Amino acid sequence: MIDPSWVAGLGVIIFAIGLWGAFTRKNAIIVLMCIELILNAVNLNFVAGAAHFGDELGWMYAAFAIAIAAAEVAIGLAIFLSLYSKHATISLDGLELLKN
Amino acid sequence: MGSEISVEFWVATIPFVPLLTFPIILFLGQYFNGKDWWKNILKEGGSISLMSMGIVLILTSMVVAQFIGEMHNGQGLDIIDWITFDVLRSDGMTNGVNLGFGIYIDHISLMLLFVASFLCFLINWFSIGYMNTDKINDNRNHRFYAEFLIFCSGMLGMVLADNFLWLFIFWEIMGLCSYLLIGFYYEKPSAAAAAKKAFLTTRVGDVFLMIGLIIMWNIYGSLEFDIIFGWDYFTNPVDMTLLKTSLILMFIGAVGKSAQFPLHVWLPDAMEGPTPVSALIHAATMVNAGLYLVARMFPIFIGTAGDGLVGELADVAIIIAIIGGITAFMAAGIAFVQNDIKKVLAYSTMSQLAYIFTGLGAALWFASKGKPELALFALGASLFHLFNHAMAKGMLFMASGSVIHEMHHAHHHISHGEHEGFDAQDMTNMGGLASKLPITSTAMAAGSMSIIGIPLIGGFWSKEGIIAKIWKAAIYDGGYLLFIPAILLLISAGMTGFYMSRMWFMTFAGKPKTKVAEHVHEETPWIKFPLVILTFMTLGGIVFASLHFVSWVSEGHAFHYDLIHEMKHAFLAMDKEGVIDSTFLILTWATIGLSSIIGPIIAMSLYGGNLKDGENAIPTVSWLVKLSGMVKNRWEFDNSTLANSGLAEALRRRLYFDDFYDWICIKLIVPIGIGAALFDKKGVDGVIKGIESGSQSASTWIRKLTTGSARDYIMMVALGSLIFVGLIWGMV
Amino acid sequence: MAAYDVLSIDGGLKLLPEIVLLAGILALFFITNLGDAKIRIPLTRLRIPALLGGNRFKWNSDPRIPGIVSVFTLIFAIGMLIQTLGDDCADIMKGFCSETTILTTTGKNPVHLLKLDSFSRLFELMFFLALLLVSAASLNRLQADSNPSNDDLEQLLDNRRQVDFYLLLLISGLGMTVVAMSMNLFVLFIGLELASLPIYVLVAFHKESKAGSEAGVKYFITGAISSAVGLYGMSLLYLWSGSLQLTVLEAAWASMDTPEALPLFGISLLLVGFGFKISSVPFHFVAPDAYSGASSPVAALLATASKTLGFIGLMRILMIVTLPETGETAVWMFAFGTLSVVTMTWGNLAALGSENPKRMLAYSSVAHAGYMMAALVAVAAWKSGSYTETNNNGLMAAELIIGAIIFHLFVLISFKIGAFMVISHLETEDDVTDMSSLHGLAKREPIIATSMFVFMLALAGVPPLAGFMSKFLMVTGIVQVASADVLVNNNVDLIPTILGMHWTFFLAIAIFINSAISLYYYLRIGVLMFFEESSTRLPLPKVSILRFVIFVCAIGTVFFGINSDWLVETVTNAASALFADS
Amino acid sequence: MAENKTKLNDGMYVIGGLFIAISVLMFASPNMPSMENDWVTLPLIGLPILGSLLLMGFASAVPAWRKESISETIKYASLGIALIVLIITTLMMTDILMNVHWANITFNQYMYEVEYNWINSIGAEWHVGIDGLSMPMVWLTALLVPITIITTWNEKKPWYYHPLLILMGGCLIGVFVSLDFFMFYVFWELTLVPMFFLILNWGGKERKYAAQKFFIYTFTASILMLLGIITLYLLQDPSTANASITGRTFDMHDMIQNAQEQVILGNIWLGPGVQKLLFVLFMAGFLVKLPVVPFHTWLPDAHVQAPTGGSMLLAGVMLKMGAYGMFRIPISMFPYALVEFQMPLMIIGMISLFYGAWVCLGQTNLKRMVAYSSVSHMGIILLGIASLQPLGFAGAIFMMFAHGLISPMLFGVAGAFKHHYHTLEIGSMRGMAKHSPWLAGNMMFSWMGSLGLPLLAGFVAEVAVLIALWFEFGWWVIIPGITLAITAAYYLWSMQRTIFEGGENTELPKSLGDEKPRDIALSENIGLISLAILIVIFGIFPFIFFEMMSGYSSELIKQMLMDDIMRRW
Repeated sequence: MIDPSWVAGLGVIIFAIGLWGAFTRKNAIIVLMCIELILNAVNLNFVAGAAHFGDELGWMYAAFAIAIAAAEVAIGLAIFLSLYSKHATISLDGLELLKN
Repeated sequence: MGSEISVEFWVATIPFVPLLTFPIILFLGQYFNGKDWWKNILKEGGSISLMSMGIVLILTSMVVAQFIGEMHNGQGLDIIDWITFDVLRSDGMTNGVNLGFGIYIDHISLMLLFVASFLCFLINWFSIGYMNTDKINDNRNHRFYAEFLIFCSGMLGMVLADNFLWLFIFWEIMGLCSYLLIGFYYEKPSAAAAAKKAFLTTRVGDVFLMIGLIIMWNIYGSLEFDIIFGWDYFTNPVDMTLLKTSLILMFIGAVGKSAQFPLHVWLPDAMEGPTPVSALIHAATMVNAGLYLVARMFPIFIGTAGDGLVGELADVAIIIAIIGGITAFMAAGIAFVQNDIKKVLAYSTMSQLAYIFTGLGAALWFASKGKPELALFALGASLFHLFNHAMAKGMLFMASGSVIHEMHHAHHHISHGEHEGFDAQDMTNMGGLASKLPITSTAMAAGSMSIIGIPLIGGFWSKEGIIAKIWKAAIYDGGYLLFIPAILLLISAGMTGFYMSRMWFMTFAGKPKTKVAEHVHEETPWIKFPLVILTFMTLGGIVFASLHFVSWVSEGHAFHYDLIHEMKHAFLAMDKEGVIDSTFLILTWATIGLSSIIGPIIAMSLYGGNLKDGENAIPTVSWLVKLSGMVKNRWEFDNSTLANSGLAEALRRRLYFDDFYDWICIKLIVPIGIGAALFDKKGVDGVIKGIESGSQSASTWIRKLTTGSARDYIMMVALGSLIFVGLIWGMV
Repeated sequence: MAAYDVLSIDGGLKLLPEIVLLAGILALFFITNLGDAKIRIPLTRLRIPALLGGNRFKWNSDPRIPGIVSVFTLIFAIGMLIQTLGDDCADIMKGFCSETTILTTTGKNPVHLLKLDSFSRLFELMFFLALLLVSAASLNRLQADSNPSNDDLEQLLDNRRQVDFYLLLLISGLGMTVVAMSMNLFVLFIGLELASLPIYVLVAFHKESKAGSEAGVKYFITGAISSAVGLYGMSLLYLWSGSLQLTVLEAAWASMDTPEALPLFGISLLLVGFGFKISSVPFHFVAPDAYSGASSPVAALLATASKTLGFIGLMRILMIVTLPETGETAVWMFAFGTLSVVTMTWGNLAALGSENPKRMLAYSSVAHAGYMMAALVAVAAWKSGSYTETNNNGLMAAELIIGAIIFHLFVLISFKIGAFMVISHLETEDDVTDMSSLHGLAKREPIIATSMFVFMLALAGVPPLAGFMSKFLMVTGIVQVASADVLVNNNVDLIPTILGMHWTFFLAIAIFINSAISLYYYLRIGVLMFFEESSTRLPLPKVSILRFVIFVCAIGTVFFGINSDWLVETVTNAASALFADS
Repeated sequence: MAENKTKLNDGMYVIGGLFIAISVLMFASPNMPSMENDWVTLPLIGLPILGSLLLMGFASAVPAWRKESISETIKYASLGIALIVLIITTLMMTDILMNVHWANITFNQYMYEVEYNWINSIGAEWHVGIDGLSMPMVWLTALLVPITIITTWNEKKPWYYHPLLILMGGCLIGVFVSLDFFMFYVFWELTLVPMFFLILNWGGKERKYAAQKFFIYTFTASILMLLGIITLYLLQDPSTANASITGRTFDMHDMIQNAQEQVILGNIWLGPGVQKLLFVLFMAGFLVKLPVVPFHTWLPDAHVQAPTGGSMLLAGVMLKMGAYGMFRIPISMFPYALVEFQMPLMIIGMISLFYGAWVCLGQTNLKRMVAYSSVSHMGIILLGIASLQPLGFAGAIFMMFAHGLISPMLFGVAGAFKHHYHTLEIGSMRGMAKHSPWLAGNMMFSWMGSLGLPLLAGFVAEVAVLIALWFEFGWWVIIPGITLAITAAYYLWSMQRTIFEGGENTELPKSLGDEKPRDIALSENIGLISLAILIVIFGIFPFIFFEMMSGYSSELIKQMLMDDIMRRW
């Protein structure tokens, strides 16, 4: 069995990649994917924790986290769609109607 | 706290009679202005006011009649506890101290009470003639009478008050009325300016007076005459330096009110007011307030010296005397060159008041040196001079008013209403009026003689006494500094002889200098009566003198008639034992020679002259006119060199005092005010405005950070995570 | 295995309000589809053919029907909420005093996932009230179709969009109740997501305008990242302690002698998630954009209910988990103290020059978050200071402070929603993009303008309005903590006395200085309404329900200022319940 | 002039007549109606506040085109309410003056005291009472409101204006009677709201700026006071006797009593440093309200922009709230700190007095000048306090009252000038005495009152303070002395440039345009002259109130301050 700390370490890397990607990328969908990366890092942690502590709830947390991620993606894509229908773009850069 | 003999309560009602009358006149006048009955029957308030003053005069006469007998002590009566309070000192709380109002009657206040109510009545009478016949006064005479009445109540109240605080309160009320009445012709810029000047100058003095009072209150724990005069300096020692300071500060107040050097500048300008105002306020009554105040200090000097503190307060006396001497000399000098008849009288007033101050200075000097006999005599002489001067100067102003009034009418008559560029007060426009204004000229002659001190006439007796006492103080008591006022006073006596004569001769003698002067008639009703009465009062100085007015007014001795003694004393400098003091004999005759002979003769030679052919003056003055004509023919000389000299110019510019004060106001005080206002706006408020604009720009800047870009927001979230981590780690 | 078996539900009847809410969601779905041959799946264009029926009835295609259903559902839920209190409470005015655990695992370590007590009940009430006001206010507001140019009668009578809107509202409400009740961090998080996801949609609901969709995207992206970061922090905590149960975490935290990296990182990142919810600096940037892009009722929801969610989370974490032993210093105290001052100052300064009323309200909302954060810091100071004894009612200073925060969150519902409702009312006429919409409102609508002014003064904290009471209570709490030692120290001079105060005293001063700054822009609104001239003097369109909501808010604002006795007791009870959880 | 007089309706005469009749009856009847009921203070606050809210609500419900028709009704209703309050207050005052010895209600002893639980949970009470300090202020407020209403009878939009005035009056009375910190603070801030609207809606050109500045500035200061209140509240010992959740109350009465007990024991209540801190916090609020230099700049702006009625109440009563607060709280509770801060207080007072007077001299705007003169006069109050003498305290309290009569008249006159000549520039015209004799007379009277002419109310206070000042600070008294002269200078200078002159070529302000200059209307005159009469009455008979003020001050010093003062000596 892999030491849960390796899993958690992988989680840190994925989290960092996700966070980095989230504020460096312009494309909303890629940003959404980066968010998914962060959530996956979370999942890794939960799984690692569950395995380490033998806690059943940990598995459940992971499962719920996946569900949340899915819901988030669904909603996100819907919102991006409405953005696209008005702005004809899903780049995050052009959105400066509301500021100051 | 009152003395054992209680004064009748109704004495206190005297000031309230006019005080209650004035609103009636004011409101009636405001609503019924222009109505016939208001104009003709009530004389635009004059009748009401006269009635009120009549009541005052009757009441005063009753008071005087009651108290005129032997009265060595003042009698006080507390009426109200005006404000009551406690005082915390290092030895605990003193309860129930109060500043109250009450009345205090002694010979001094009786004398001034009489002078005030008598002159108020007469001048009110005069005003009905003078004010109501002048078109320029239409629709505003009710104001005149109302303010006049407030003034009267102020004066009467001041004389009756039983403590320094209420003295000060009524003093200020008088100041207000003076202000209002000087500014009576408010549309004239010069009148408005003069009113302001008068109020401000006296206010400067009043501030010092008030501080003096505060210090005095701190010394005695009270301002009541009863307490202060009866103070026992043995058992309750006081800080003499503080007391001295307080007295000097109070004297500065008196200087302001009585127009003494260096706060004298307001009085000549105050002549902008109607002539009755000048007569009453700026000659006969209000300006005496300062003298009254100084006279009220007298018991303090007596008391300190009596309790062993001899000479402690002598400095104050010296200051008072020197200020008096300087003013007497300076004012007389300036009076030389004045052509405005009222201005001459104003400077004369200043000069004569200065005499009284010097006399009071001598009195205080003797008092502090522990010589109450001499002190009382000097005090008596000063107060007697006050009395004589009030009567004479009141009359002189009324007479000058008569002249001006008639000149004005004549001018109207001739020029049919055009009055540009004609000054009815300018003596160079007059001349030869003796034949046209018989009563006025007689009255003016009597008044002038009284002021000059022509032997036997009113002012002579008192002025002689003052000069003798100040010299006595200077010679015998080591007050070498007192030589300054002594010498100045002697010279001023001669100068008085000159300028008063100059005024009379320029006005009444010689040929008429303008066409207007030829058409003058003495026809206005109501004007003559007061002149006649006061002429007799002035000439009656000899009666008062021989009744020992001096010892009555200073000590409260009953009158006793002894003319011969007085004559000997006055002319031969003989004391009670019949010993003649040769120094004072010389001094007396030097004074008489200067004031009654040399001064008038020079004036006659310059300004005298016979009347126009075929015109005759009333016999009472015709000899004077003829004498002047004689003198002029013989000794006329050309004074143009002197008249055009720098000194004369300086005198015409009033020795630059006004210029100096104007400079201070315009170049110093106003710029500071404007600077302060600017500083407040830019500096103090600028900080607030700066905070406001600063936060506005901070707001703009900070809102720019909300760029609108989602990626920036995300980065901020990431950054925020780091901040959180950092701060929390940092904490650990 | 028994380990995986069941979650047991106790006292299910206590969940009646939630059940009512669920029933409402279902009702929304069914009622609007009654009589239709094609049943529409909400939030989609999908229509499933049913065998029965033909066209919908006229009454249930009325655009107002979903709103009415929602309003009645919420009223009913509130009624149920009060009903379920009745058993244990002798005096309802004394507050919500019952305590029941609802959801418990039956595993080897039975843990309570959901709990009902004064704390959660009060918050549920608050959420229901906020949702009720928002629902009522939205009744007449929504356009029937995303494309207003299509004025076909059938389109006009359609209520699909409304169904979506209210459905999202109610679902979000369900999530909120979960947050209020949860005793487990993860459950709390699920509740939070359940509440937030519909709100993301609601923000973007205004999709016919460019601003609406832009705001939706920004808000979603930022929100999703923040909550993901928060969730990651939570997972770190899980890695550290092996449980996300609050009580377990608390015990673990208390037993931690030296600071460890894992929990500290976890807590920090978790705070990011909640920080976004309460719009604290630097996670607040999107708030003004979201508020101004969303419709006013949604913005009102963001400013009240959404912020409340964040604060529930913060209170759970900070007050239960990480509150140190007496005499020690909480790790987050300094960070939070700094951020609170920065937040309130930033919010106020930014609002100062803001020209868009909604953005101004958003920034003001940021500032208010700062005030409440400062109050939270004071609790930490309370723990670290010596002043921990209770006073006569057994109440701790901490309870007063937490009570004050709850009080503030409660009364925010009246005046913050009220303010947004006024703007909402203005929007019935035209879009509100700058202050000029408010010009001369007093001449057009004196009562509305007066109400708005009341809301503004309440936001500024002018007595005797509710906003003053809340700020007053917060500062009282802070000062109580800060001044604890001052009598003991007994310094002689002024400066040592001030410095002898706990530094949280300066938080109180900061709150006051910021109140003064904030007054500037709140008053400006009053000036605009009462002073400036508007181009028209016609009154606004009559929308009676909106007016009614505004009046209710105004009355609440005044009422809770003047007669706050009941509310103060209630919130302090709730705060006691919070601490009792630990 | 006749055509310029406003026609006053019969209603005015009816109300006036009724008022006079009741007053006469009240004073004449041997058995004066005794105000037995302690709740009598409630209508003083409640009636104006509720009445004005009702009136304004009614007015807002009336459509704009019909508002003119209800304006008379609302004016009379407002005046009626104000007069009812005045009558009740006067009855209370005569009751106290006639039936109660002042010693019984001096320091920390109150009449008409009511305690009623309000916000029980935090210990805030409806606690009101009247003592020698508040009675004059309450009466002054009750008096000024009807006078203000009458003076500004013809203001625009009367349906909101006059109700706002009585609302203001109600809030102000609330400040003066409250004995509970919470209530005190609530009313304290409430007074800002009506004044804000008065300035904002009826003010001059810069009213927007002025109203906001006024509100923010004073609010900022008073939240420091709130911080003080909270700190003081929390430093009380919690007691189970109190039902509040913190175990404490906001009761001023109790706190003063606590402080007093400590003073008797020879202790410093709450310790020296804390007293200083609390003193500073409270004073910050009160000094800005007073105001003193350099925190005074809100005042000129507010005054210049405020409508006549607004500035009358602002100067007449609102400024006095600061001084009142000082006496009620810091002086009564923190004797040690007061004695410690005596010198700074004196210096601040001196600066306000002196600097204010100089700034007056440089003003060209009439209202601005009068406003700065208020700053200057408020310095006298501070000096009276700093003197730590019973006389100084009494003088300061009397100054509150006297200035409360004089400054409304000053602003009433300035407002009338603005109203009839459309300008406030000093020196923009000459010869007002000719065109508007009543206005000129009132102006001159009020200015004379302000410059401290004897026998007018202000003089008493000035003399009292100066005497007390000498006790404590000796020669410092020169500065107030010089200020008196400067005060005279700026007033007289302005008088010369406004009322006087203008003989042959009359100069009128350009703002007048083609209008003929008018005199003031009858209603304005009634208001101003009644103020003038009061100024004279209290100038000649100051003991009507001075006795109670003096009693209050003495007791205050005896019971609280004496030990500290002695210790310092």
